Order: sequence, then C-alpha cells, then structure tokens
Amino acid sequence: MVWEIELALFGLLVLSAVVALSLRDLIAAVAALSVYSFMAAALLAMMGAVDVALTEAALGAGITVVLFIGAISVMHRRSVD
Amino acid sequence: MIDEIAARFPYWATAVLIVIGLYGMIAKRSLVKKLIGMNILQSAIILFFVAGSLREGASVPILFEGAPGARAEDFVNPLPHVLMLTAIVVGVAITGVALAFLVRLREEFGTLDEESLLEQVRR
Amino acid sequence: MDVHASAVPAYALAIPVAVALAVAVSGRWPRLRDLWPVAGAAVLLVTVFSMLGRVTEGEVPTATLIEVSLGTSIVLSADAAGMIFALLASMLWLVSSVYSIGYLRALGEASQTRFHTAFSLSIAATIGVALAGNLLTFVLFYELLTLVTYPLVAHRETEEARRAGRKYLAYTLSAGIVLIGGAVWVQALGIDATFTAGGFLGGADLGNATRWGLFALLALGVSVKAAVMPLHSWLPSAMVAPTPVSALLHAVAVVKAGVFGMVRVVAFVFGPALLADMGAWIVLAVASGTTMIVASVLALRHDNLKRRLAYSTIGHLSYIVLGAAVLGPIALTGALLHIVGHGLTKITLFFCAGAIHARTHKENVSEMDGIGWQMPLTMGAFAIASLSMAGIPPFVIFVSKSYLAWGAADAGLGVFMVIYLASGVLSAAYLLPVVLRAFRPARVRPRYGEADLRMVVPLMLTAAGALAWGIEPDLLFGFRELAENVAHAVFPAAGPLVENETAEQVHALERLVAGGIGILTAAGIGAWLLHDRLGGDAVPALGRRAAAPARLLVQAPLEAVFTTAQRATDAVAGRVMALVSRPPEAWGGVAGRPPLGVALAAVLLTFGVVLVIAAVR
Amino acid sequence: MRWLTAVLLIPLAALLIYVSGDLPDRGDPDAPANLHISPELVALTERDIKIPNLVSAVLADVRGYDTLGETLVIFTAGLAVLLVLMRGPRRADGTRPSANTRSGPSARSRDR
Amino acid sequence: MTEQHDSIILNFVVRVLLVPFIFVFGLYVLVHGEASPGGGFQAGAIVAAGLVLARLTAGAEHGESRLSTGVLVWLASAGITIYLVTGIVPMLMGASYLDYGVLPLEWFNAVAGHERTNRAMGIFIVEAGIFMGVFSVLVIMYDHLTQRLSDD
Amino acid sequence: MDMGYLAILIPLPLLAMALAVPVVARVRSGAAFPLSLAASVASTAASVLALAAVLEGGPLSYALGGWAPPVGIEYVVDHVAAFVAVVVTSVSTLVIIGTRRWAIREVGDRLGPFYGLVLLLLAGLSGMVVTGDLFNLFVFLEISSLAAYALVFMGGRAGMVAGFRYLMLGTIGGALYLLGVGYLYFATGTLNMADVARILEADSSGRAVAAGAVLIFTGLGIKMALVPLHLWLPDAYTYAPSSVNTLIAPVMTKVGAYAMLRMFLSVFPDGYLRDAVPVADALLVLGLAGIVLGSVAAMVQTDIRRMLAYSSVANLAMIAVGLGIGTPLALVAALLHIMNHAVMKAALFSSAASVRLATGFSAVGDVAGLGRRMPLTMAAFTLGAVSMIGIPPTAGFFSKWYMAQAGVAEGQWLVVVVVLGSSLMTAVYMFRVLERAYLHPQAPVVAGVAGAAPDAPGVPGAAESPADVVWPMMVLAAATVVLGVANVVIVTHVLEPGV
Repeated sequence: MVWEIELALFGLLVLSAVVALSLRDLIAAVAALSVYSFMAAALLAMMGAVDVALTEAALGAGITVVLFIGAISVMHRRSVD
Repeated sequence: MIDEIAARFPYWATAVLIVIGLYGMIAKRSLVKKLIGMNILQSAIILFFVAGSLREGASVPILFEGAPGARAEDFVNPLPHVLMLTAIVVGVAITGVALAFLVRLREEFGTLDEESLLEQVRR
Repeated sequence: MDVHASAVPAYALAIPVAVALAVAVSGRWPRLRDLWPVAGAAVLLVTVFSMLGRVTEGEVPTATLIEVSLGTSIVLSADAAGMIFALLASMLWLVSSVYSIGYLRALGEASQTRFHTAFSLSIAATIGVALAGNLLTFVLFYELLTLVTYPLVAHRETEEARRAGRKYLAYTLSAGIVLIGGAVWVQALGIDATFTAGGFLGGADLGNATRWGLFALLALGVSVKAAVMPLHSWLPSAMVAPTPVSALLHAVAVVKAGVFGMVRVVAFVFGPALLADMGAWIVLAVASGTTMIVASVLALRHDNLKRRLAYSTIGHLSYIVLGAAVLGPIALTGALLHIVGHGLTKITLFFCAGAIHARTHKENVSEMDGIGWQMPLTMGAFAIASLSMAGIPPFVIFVSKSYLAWGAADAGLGVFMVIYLASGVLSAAYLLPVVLRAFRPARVRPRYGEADLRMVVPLMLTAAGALAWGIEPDLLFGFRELAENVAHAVFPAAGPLVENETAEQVHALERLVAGGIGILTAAGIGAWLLHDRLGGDAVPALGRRAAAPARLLVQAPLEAVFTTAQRATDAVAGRVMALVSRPPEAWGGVAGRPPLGVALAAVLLTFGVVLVIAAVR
Repeated sequence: MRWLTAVLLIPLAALLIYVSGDLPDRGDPDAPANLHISPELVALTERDIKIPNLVSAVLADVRGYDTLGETLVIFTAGLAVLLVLMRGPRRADGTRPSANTRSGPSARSRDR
Repeated sequence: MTEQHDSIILNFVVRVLLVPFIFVFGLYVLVHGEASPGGGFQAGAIVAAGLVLARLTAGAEHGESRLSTGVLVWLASAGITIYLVTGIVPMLMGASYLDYGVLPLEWFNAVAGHERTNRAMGIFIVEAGIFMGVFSVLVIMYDHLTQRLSDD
Repeated sequence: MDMGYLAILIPLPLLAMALAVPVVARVRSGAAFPLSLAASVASTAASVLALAAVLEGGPLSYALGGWAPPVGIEYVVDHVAAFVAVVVTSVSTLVIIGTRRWAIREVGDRLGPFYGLVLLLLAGLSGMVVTGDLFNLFVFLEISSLAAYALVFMGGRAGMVAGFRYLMLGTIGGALYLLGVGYLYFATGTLNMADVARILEADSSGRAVAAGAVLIFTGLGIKMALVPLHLWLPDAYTYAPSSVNTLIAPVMTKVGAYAMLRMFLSVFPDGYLRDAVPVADALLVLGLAGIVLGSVAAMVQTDIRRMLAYSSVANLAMIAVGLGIGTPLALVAALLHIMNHAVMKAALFSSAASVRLATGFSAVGDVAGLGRRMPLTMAAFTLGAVSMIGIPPTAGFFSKWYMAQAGVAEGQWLVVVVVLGSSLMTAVYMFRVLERAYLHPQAPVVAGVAGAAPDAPGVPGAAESPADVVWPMMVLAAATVVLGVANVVIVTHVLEPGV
C-alpha cells in the first residue's frame, strides 16, 4: 500500500469535512458529508479494513445520509450556522 | 522527516478531523451542523483505530480458501476492525436518535437554531 | 472504673423513642396521646434510677449498641457524670411533660402531636448525650438533638419563630459540624475515643498544632450549645418558642448538653493534665468568666421576663464551663452539681413565667405588679427559685456555687471566686425585683386565680426540689456523691473531698459566701421595700447612679466588644440562613442555560488542561 | 464563542498530534496491538471456527457479546425513535392524545 | 418526498429492477459474510436502503401498508431475540453464554451437505438475527423521521 | 461450583425483557409494567446472589462465549462490582414501582417503547458494572446513554432541549472514552482490564498511555457530571419526565463514577494516576470545586427538582474527591457514597415526584403546608434531606465521616473543610424546603403557575399520593437510616475487601 495515496485521501477527507461544515445549504452539507463518508470508506478499504469499509459505505454514507435527507426534507434547508 | 510523516500521518490527520468535528459541534449554531460535526468526529475515531491496526505487508483479514497454516503476520489485525464495526453502528444509532430529536424540536419550536431554541426555553 | 455489659442504658434510650412513636401514632386521641409522655417519663426515671446503685459503687453499665463506623461503635455507658445528667433529664421530663400538657391546652397551641413527639425525641437525644460512651456517640446524639429541637423552637410557625428556628439551626448545626470535624480528627489519629476520666488524649503523643486544633474544634463545637459568649445569640432568640420548650432548652436538654459536653471535653477527652500543659483552660476560663458578668448585666436590662431568664441562663451556664475550666476537683464537683442545681431552679422560673403567660398573657416584668397576690403559689415558687439563683442557702444553687467558688479559690484563682460572688449578686439583682414587684401592695387587689393545676403542681414540685436538694444534695439520687466520684476519678491525686479538713473548709466557705450574699440580698430587699414605701423613684435612681461607674467601666466596653462579635457571627450565620428566608422567586433564573458551546468548551478546557499537564510531565 | 473554540481546539489538535508520537509507527509489525491478541485471534479462527473472514469470526463469535450489545444499541435507537416520534391512535375529533405534543400555534409558523 | 411519483419508468426501474437486485445483493452479503466482507449489519443496511428506495418511489403510505411499524418492531425484537437465545442455549447446556461450540447443529451439516463447524453455524444464525434487527430498526427510523410531519 | 454465570444473569433478564416488552405492549400496553418489574426483580435477585457468591468465594469471572480472557470478553464480579450492581438494580426496582403512575400519565400512549428503554437503560448500567473489558464497557455505556437521551427528551419543551444537549455532550463523552480506549489499546495491545493492568504494571511510560488515561477520564467525567462537565445535568434532571428523572438521577451518574473507580482499581497501576498523570489531583480539585459550586447553585434554585439536580452535582463531586484522595479509606467512602447517594436521591426525587403527582407543582415555594397534607411523602423527603445533610445516624453522615477521615489522614485539610462545610450548605437548601413544608401555612394553589404540568390535576386539597407511590418511597427513606446504622457491615464485608 502506498502511503502517499492514503495521505492524499486524508487531505481530501479533511477538505470534505470542512466543506460539509461550512455549506449553508443543509442538503448540500449532507451531500458533502456523504462524500466524506465515502472517502473514509475508500481509505478504510485501502488500509485493509474491507468489512469496515463496506459497513461505513452502507451505514455511514448510505443510511445515515438517507436519514439525514429524510429528516431535513421536512425541515428548513438553510442553516444560520 | 519524510519517514516521520510516513509513520505518523494517519494519527495527525485523524487528530485534525477530530478537532474539526468538535469545532462543528461547538461552534455551529445549527443543530444539523452539530450533527454533521458529530458524524465527522465519529468517523475520525474509526479511522484512527483502523490506521492503528495497519501492518506492513499484511493482507486483508480474510483467510484464503484452502491455504492452511496461515500465519498471523499475514493479516491485518482484525480486532480494531471489529471494534469499529460496532462503533459505526453505534454512531448510526446515535445519529438516528438525534435526527428524531431534531424533527420533534423543529415541530415544537419551529427552528433548529440553537440560540433561538435556548431563547424560547428560557422564556 | 468497672465496665459492665448491661442493656439498661439502651432501655433508657429506647423509652423516650417509644414514647415519641406512641405519641405520633395516637395523635387523634389527645387524652391518650398526652398520657404517653407522663407514663414514659416515669418509666424512664425508674429505669435510670435502677442503675444508680451500681454506678455509685463505681460500676459503669455499658451497652454497645452497634458498630457504626470502622473502629468505633455506638456505646451507651452510664458513668457517674452521665448518670447525673440522665437523672436530671428524666426527672425534669416527668414534671415538664405534665406541665406542657397544661400549658398547651391552656393556650390552645396548634400541632400538639408534633410538639409532644419532638419533645420526647429531644429527651431521647438528651439521654443519648448523657450516656454517650465515646465521642462518636456523643456527636451523633448532639446532632440529633439539634434536629429534633428545631421544630420545637419554630413551633409557633410565625415569621419570628421561623427566623429564630433558622438562627438556631445556623448556630447549632455549624457547631455540630465543627464538632464532627474534631471527632473525625480524633478518629483519623487512630485514638480510641472512649470517654475516660482524666482524658483519652492524655496518653497520646500529639503535636502542639494537633492539640490546639482539636481543642479549638471540640471546645467550639460544644460552646455554641453552652451559649458561651459571643456564641450565645441563638438562645435569647429561641425564646419565641412555647414556654415548656424554653424550659426544656434552657434547663434540661440543649444548653445542658452543651455544658455537659464541655465537661466531657475538659475532663474526659483532654483531661486536666493536658489542658494545664497546653494552657488551654485559660481561654475557656476567660470566656466563661466574662460571659457570666456580661450576661448578668444584660439580663438586668431586659423587661421581657423570658428574655431576662435567657440571659440569666447564659450567665449560669458559664458557671459550669468555668467550673470545668479551672481544672480542680472541687470546681468540677461544683460544675456537675450546678447542672442539677441550675436545671431545677431555672425550670421552676420558666414554669412560673409560662404559668403567668398562660393565665394573664403578661410577659413583661413591668406589667407584673401585684401579680403575686393573684398567683401566690406560682410567685412563691418563683421567689424560692430566685433566691436559689442568687445562691442563698438553703437552696440548691447555694451548694453548687459554694463548690464552684471554693474550687476556683482552691485552684489558686481567687479572681474567679470573686466573679462567682459578683454574678450571684447580679442574679439577685435581676430576679428579686420581679418577686418584689409581684408582691407589691396593690391598691386594688387582683382576683385570685392560679393557672391550671397541671402547671402549678410541677412548678411547685421543682421549687420544692430546689429546696430539698439544697438541704441535702445527696437526697434520693446522690447527686453530690456522683459528682464527687467523677471528680475523684478525674483527679485521682486529689484525695477525698468530703473528708476532714477540706470538708471543713468547704463548709466554712459555704457559711462565708452565704453570709455575704445573704447580707447583700437583705440589703437589697430592704432598700427596695423602703423605696416602695417611700414611693417615687429614689432607689432606682440611686442604684443607677451607683451603677453608672460600673456600667461605664465594665458593661459598656464588654457589651461593645461582645455586641460586635455577636453581630459578626450573626452576620455570617444570618447571611447564609438569609438565603433560606429569601423568597425563592427572587432567585429565578440565576443559573440559566449556557449555550451548548459553552458546555462543550468546558469539556475541552478540562480535558486540555489535564492533557497539557500530562504531556508536560 | 468561536474564538474561544479556536483557542481551545488548536492546542488540542497540537496535543493530540504530540501524544501520537508515542503510538506505534504506521504499519509497524511489532506494535503491541499486532503482537498480543491478534495472532491468537487468527489462530483460533483457523482452529475452532474455520471460516475465512477473520472479522466475521471475531465479530460474531469471539467478541460476540459486544456485537449483541451493538445490536441492542440499534434496537435502543429504534425504540428511542418510536418513543419520540410515535403517535397514538387518533381520537374521534382528529386530535391525538400525546403527552409530549404541546405545540402551540407558533410551532410551525415561526421559521428561521 | 412523500407524494406519489407517477413516473412509470422510474417506478418500473426502481421497483422491478433495482429493489429486487438490492435485496438479492443484501442477502448475498449476509450469506457470504463469513467468507467475504459483509455480514448482518451490512446486509441489513443494504436491504433497508432498498426498502427505503421502494418507499421513496411508491410513497410512504403504500410501503407502510405492507410492512407496518408493528411488524417491524416485531421483526427487530425477533431478530435480536434470536441472537439472545443463541447465547442462552449453550448456557442451558452447561457452557458459557454465546458459546456456539456446543450448539446441537450437527444435523444441519447433513441437510446442507457440506461440513461446517458449530461455531460457524452459530455465527450464521446470529448474523441472520443481526440482519433482521438492523434492517427493521433502520426502516422504523426512516418511516418515523419522514412520516412525522407528513401526515398532519 | 463455579458461580460465574451469575454475572451474565444480572443484565440478561433486562435485555431479554427489553426485547419482549415493546412487542407485547403493542397488544396489551398494561403488560409493560409488570413485565419490566419482573425483569428488574430478576436482575436484582441475580445481583444479590452474585454478591452472596462473591462474599462466599471471592471474585467471580465469566468468560463470555467460552473464550478465555484476554482474547474473549470477560465479566468480572468482584466485591465492588457486586455491591454497585445490587445498589443499582434494587434502587431502580423500587423506583420503577413508584413511578408507574407517572409513566402512565406522561407516556401512557407509548408504554412499550418507554419501558423497553427503561430496561435497556438499566441493562446498560448493570452491564457496565460487571464488565471486565474496556470496549464492552463502551458498548453498554452507549446503550444506557442512548436510552437516557430519549427518555429525557420526553419531558416537554424544555426537556426536549435538555435531551438534545444531553445527547451532544454524552456523545462527546462516549467519543472521548472510545478514543482513550484506542490509545490504551495501541499502547498495550489488549482490551481486557486485568490484562491492561498487567501490561501497564510492567511498563506504563509513554505519552500514549497518559493520553489514554486523560481521555478516558474526561469521557467518564462527562458521564458522571463532574464539574465543569456537568452542564447537561441540571436541565436533564429538571425537565425530564418525573418517571425518568426519578430513575436516572439515582443510578445513572453513579455508574459513571463507578466506571472511574474501576479505572483506578483495575486498569491503571497503583499510583499511576497520581504520579504519572495528574488525574487524581484533577479529580480532587474539580471535586472540591464541584461540591462548593453545586451546593451554592442548589441554594438558589426555585424548583425542587433543579435544586436536587445541583445537589447531585455536589454529591458526585464528593465521590470524585474520594477517588482523588485515593487511599483505601477514601475509596471506601466514595463507594459508600455511591450507595448512599443513590438511595437518598431516589427517596428525594420520588417524594418530589409524589408532590408533583398530588399537587402539580414542584417549586420550592409551593410545598408550603404539605407536611400536614402529605405526611408520608414529606417524611420521606425529610429523611432523605437529613441524610443528605449528613446528620447521624443516617447513611449520608457516614460517607462524609469516612471521607473527612481520609482527608485528615492524608493531611488534605481543604477536603475536610469542604466536605463538612457542604453539610451546612446542604442544610440551607434542604431546610428551605422543610421549613416551608412544615412551618408555613398552606399556600393558595393557583392553577397555571410555572412548573405545573398542564395535564396534572393540581388538586388544591390533594392528600397523600396512592399507596404504590408511597411505599417504595418509604422503603428508600427507611433505607437511609438502616444503611447508615449498618454501614460497618457493608464496609468491612463488602467494600474493604474490594479496594
């Protein structure tokens, strides 16, 4: 495993985390969270944790985001931060 | 220097992610943003554990079919993976409950802004 | 001393508790309810009395109830000192329970069930204090006594009563906590805290700071209930309570627990040798000596009879503290006897004040002109008690006071003997005028009418007791013998007190003191009568003029000092307790809800600080 | 608020990075975690359980009790959502009897 | 989110092609959890996602009618009860809680035709229980989160 | 015979019944309460038997799944764990009985999930108590916390906000704990407490272990509401439904404190938390601050429940002080206080709930005259209050007594002063209530005053609460005296061998 790629992924991870927190549009923020989770899943898979990666993808990126969207869709989309 | 980075960067990156998550939970007024911060924090801890379980030159923790006598050194340490599976599920459970709270709070107070919530409760 | 396992002390404790339960349960049937304390008191008296024979022979019936803390148990042991207090308490409970029935019914007080329950529990706690065999047990019952007397103090449920209750709690609970602090310390030192004549700390090897620290905590803890100035201010305030409570507080239970505790601390915890070595007795002696004078002077100034009696109590309690503090066998005997003497006498006075109040609703001395003709029995008893308070033979305080005064002289502290005598004169000065006013020839003789029989009989009994035990201190209960046994045990080197030379000296002194006081009193009475004959204001004016230098020299500075000190303690206690009285609505929203971020920031702060320290290490 | 957060968080990040200096290197085969329990897990999976996926074996068997707890966490979350969001049966007048529903008229009108 | 979507194509694609595929994939993940990545949690999440997808297209009311909260609670409870009982049975047989080694499952090998250890069988049983539990709870969550505000 | 199976029998009935209750309650909602009670009683019985077995034959160990520790998960029931388990299960059993009416009133239309969550809460707590595995502790911590968040959330508008805040803080606590476990795991390679202790005994140098210790204690500090991490607690206890705060106030934070104690006793080596990492000092300082702050805050509250909540803060801080001193005597005091405070707080919150049940009010000013109208309720409150103040021979006195003794023995004079001084402050706020209850005329009841539950009847002439509310409360109140008198038995037989 090439650690430089991991490092780059980590960088993207930090970036998407910051984006998820700074977007005002909540749906977009949740989408960014989803990106964050998928990237984390990819990283996990790279680090050999295939089970964790699958779970993170299914639960963290999938279900969590679905629940988020389901909840936000009945709420206001904009946040005041 | 490069060696140091190569040996440590997952810990550093997870530390940064933890801090970002905490920042989201603390500084954001929107409760949804707080939850997003919480998710970031939880994922960061998961990454921390998995990063710590790495083993140079080892493969994914799945025994090869028909390859008896597997040596432990050939596999990534599976225990942190197991723990993190649990942690992911716990995280999803907490997120689900928190979202349920948000829905009720929104229904009750008409807002998800923390200041405005507190103001309404103080009254 | 000869320790004997015996269940009797435990029975003595159980009886008033059982009475309290019975009273609480039978609250719906007032007659039945009121029967319990009387019956219980009688049984209690017999129970305590049954131990007397063995105790006078030097045995100590001891009941170890239960081990409640590592290394120490609840132990009830009836040693001679404890017996004196227990006998007094159970004896006076009998009369006061009869009296309080009459009083409460006469005034139609509310919540009589609560009153009787708390009253019985107070007696139980008092018995516990008296028979406490070690420091923990003492502390336990001392604290319980605070708790169960609180509803009695605040019984009337008026704002004034509640304020007095709060003040009472503030003082006595703080004192209890200080006392607990001392007890904890002793326990932590690993010393067996069983009360031992001559002091259980005597044998321990303690540093100077430890000795003084312990002394400060323990002495301070008991001083509040003993009302040593400037810690006395709760006592006059507590006068808002119904009179039987005042009698209980001032004659039997609370204050006597305080002074008894002082005796315990001096003679059984530290021991005379250690206190003499430390020089700590001086603190006690000076405090109590000044208290005696100042309180008596203050008593002169109060027109409200109960308040005057309260200050009188403060003064007389310090007799006992001083008697313990001078560290002599004779003075200690006197101190223990004074617990009995003052108890009998003061309860008579309060009973009389209560009877007057119940019958005529008069509380001020200035309103009582000629009341003696209306209530001759009551005021007769009052007169006897007043004479006793003044230390005139053949009443009971004369006995104790002669021991006290002689003991002070024997310890080489003549100045305190003078103070005792002076305080006697002052006692006469603030009490006898009440009698004189009461029997002042009235132009229109008021209608004869005593209070309820249930009030008159007890007060006559106690007055008779003050006379009887004055004539024969050993009567029935052997108070003097017990007290001398205690003194003998505490001062083993002192030799027998009542034999030969010493006894002669004591009796010589008795005569001397009696003569002096008698002459002074007679002069006072004569002057008063003369003044009365003459009409007008001559004698008081003369007295005032004569007293002016004394007031200027003694009373004014002392009062200034003590009022300041008292204000300070009151301010501290009052501040804290003011929170109680402040309407809670005024405090709304003090602790609001910080935003979540603040909460989380607090987390991080804690976490970060510890982490920094950890990392730096 | 935000500056306080930043003041607290930047040192926190620095500290976490600092203490990570004592953690085993990334991929170090001699890290305690790789030496102590994990070889036994591999061995016992091969010996006793005989399924290829080490994670499944450890998850559902060796640390099966944790996993039971984990499913209970999920179940707890389900119950929590039910408790918070469930609605009672409708009354005849169309309102629902619910102890936790106390929404006034402002509940949904005041938006931010 | 909850209004009826009338697009026939979407409906067809999702409900006839995608959802069954997701279900099958979920079951595959469950059954092969012991040999390849996957297991009860993942399978539960995947199948729940499929069902959520179905509900999104069909509308909540429609989905609710077929798999109501009552059934889901029952399923969740039953799934975890399976796990719990799998633990208790070894206890009754004198072994430790959750000790699959003593489970009386030898007969199953004869039925299935291939050799597996008792422990592997136990793992499969509990994974199935986990699957049921996780799947039902996730659907309960989704249902309530979305329906709370939509039906009044 | 090996009695280890008793360990698993403590949480198991609760878990099993938690699964059954929501299903059964959909058919018959009346069945939820008896089933929950049965589970709770069974769990209590198991913990009592476990305690007896421990007293008889020493600590029990149970290897879950038959995998010998440290590979598998281990349950360890030593003296301390059995003791705390008995306290938690028995107190909560009584509370469950006493709050039945409240549950029906507050969540009557959703009793199934409610009792399911209550059982899961208790299961989580008892699982935390008996576990010997760091990660297993986290899992059960999350079960109990998650249940508690949802239960607190049911308390009306303010309760919702409180519940959400509790969730956020609690999650941070859990996350920090997990991170700490991670550090420890990577430093030692194991999760079994005894194994961690063994490895750290050999070598506990290194920043990673220190960081793990600090993170774990910060995380648990949030769970046990250590000042200044207590900010979730007052709101949560005040606004939670009465059926909930009566349950969580006595047991929830106590288990957090117990978990901390467990770290002291069986994870970190002797003196490590004192010398290498200043956790003990931090606990001491924060505990002392907490006693003072909690007491002062309690003195100025207008709502009884809020007052009791701040009193909890102060009392938990006292447990922390015991841990901070760290001598065996201090640990005994801390453990004794865990029990005493659980019992006292249960009695106090029960009687507050009973007052609210009968009158609809919970403000300090509204208890005026209740001493006559509700004599038993107020008697329970009085006993609890007296014990809280620390007047002998009630239970509260003795934990303070031992604590002060430990302070003297260690030369920690500030501890002595603060612990004894807190008695006085406690007296101030408790007598505010007692004085009003007994020595004030009854206040005119005005409907609609703040603090009244809108659906509570608020009967002006309300009399004593029904018997099933009163008797558990009276048992708890009587227990404060019995446990006080019997404390030496507990200390010598149960606690001293444990520490």
